[in-house]
Amino acid sequence: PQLQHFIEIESQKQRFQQLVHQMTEVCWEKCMDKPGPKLDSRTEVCFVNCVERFIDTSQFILNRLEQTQRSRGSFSETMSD
Amino acid sequence: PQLQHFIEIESQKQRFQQLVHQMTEVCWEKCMDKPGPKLDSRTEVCFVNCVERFIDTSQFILNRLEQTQRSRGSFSETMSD
Amino acid sequence: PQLQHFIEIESQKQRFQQLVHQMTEVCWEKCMDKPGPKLDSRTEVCFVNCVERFIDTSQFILNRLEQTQRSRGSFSETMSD
Amino acid sequence: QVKVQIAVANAQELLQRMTDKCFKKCIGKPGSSLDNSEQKCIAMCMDRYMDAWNTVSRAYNSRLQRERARI
Amino acid sequence: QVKVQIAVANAQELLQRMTDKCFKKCIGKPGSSLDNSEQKCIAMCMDRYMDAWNTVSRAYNSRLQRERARI
Amino acid sequence: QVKVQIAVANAQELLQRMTDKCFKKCIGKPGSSLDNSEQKCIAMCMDRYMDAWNTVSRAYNSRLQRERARI
Repeated sequence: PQLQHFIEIESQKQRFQQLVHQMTEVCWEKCMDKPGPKLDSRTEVCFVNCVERFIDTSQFILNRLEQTQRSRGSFSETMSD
Repeated sequence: PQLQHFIEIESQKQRFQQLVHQMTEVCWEKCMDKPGPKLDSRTEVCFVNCVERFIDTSQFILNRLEQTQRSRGSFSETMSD
Repeated sequence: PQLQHFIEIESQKQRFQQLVHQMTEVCWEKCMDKPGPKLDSRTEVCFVNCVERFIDTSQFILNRLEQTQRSRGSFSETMSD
Repeated sequence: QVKVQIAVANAQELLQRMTDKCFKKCIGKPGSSLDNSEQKCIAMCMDRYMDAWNTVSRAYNSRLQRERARI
Repeated sequence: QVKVQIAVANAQELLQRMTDKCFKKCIGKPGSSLDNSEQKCIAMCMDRYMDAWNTVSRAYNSRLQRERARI
Repeated sequence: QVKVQIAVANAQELLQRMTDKCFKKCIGKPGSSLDNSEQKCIAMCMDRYMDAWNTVSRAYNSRLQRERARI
């Protein structure tokens, strides 16, 4: 069980890091015009907001998808056929 | 043999789904300007044509590549060295 | 040991090919405006320079990263936590 | 079991690509909250992305069927 | 056998990237067939992509050789 | 050992994405050498990309913590 716990923790970290890489890339395109000599505070705020909004978007989509599935149930059929 | 058959079918489905994801993304860029309240018929036709032309392009390239290989045989050398 | 040697050589080739695919795509965007009936010499020079500069950039970044790590050591902590 | 795993993997891939596309289309400069117009845009974008996915899936399927019939 | 598998995987990767690039470059709004000018464009695009692939492969190889010689 | 492997994989992924982004941002038409202004641009781009990575990592972490606290 200790090994299993270790593996679980490590793969959680791995998913965390993967999402950090992905969001860094998406937010880099949204927030960074021209890399300057310092990360100015406006750009930093943009990055923080970008992360928050990206997660909001992801949760919004997930919630709405679940609601739609419950009422229609059509998508899961499409996916498994 | 039944298990093998099952695996084969499932991995075929998997390739099918993977190409659906890829073509949805490519055709989304070609056909969807601004998502509206409905998928209008012009956009739907664009998606259908986009799938057909994407497969045409893929087959055209594959056929032409095979012809070139038969006459020259240079590419497979480059790839295996 | 022979098998091991074989596997090593093959996975080196694999990394080589993977980087060739990646650089072909990056340099295609930088150097190829409109595909013409021949690869003109200016475009060919652009591709060669593009490969050289891409590797320069990669080495420049790697060297600078190593120097920064040695003096600060902050990044590796961030990555392993 | 394998079927369920594949379906989950597909749903996750769809979710990820959809989030990426709709975030890029609907969020200009990210603000301090997801405002109403952004939420509406994301909802529409989702529905259209699902439509697109289904249309592509059907079109590809019918193409495969036509090619099988030709042989 | 392993060599063949790797060669096949590489050819598939090349084919996929080439299809993607040339479809994007040559097909504006997808019409009801692949017309003549689109086919010509794809054929040229393919040949140039192969040229590019070979040029990149050679340039990378010669760079590796120069670096090995330096050590 | 596993930890080290994961850290190496993450560093490689960061390095690859950073090289890609900074090459695209700093190199216009590739010339016969990496000139001084290009080197300066790459150095700044690297530092900003690292800042961005760290900022994103912290923001994501604090979001996770807030969500756990809510439950």
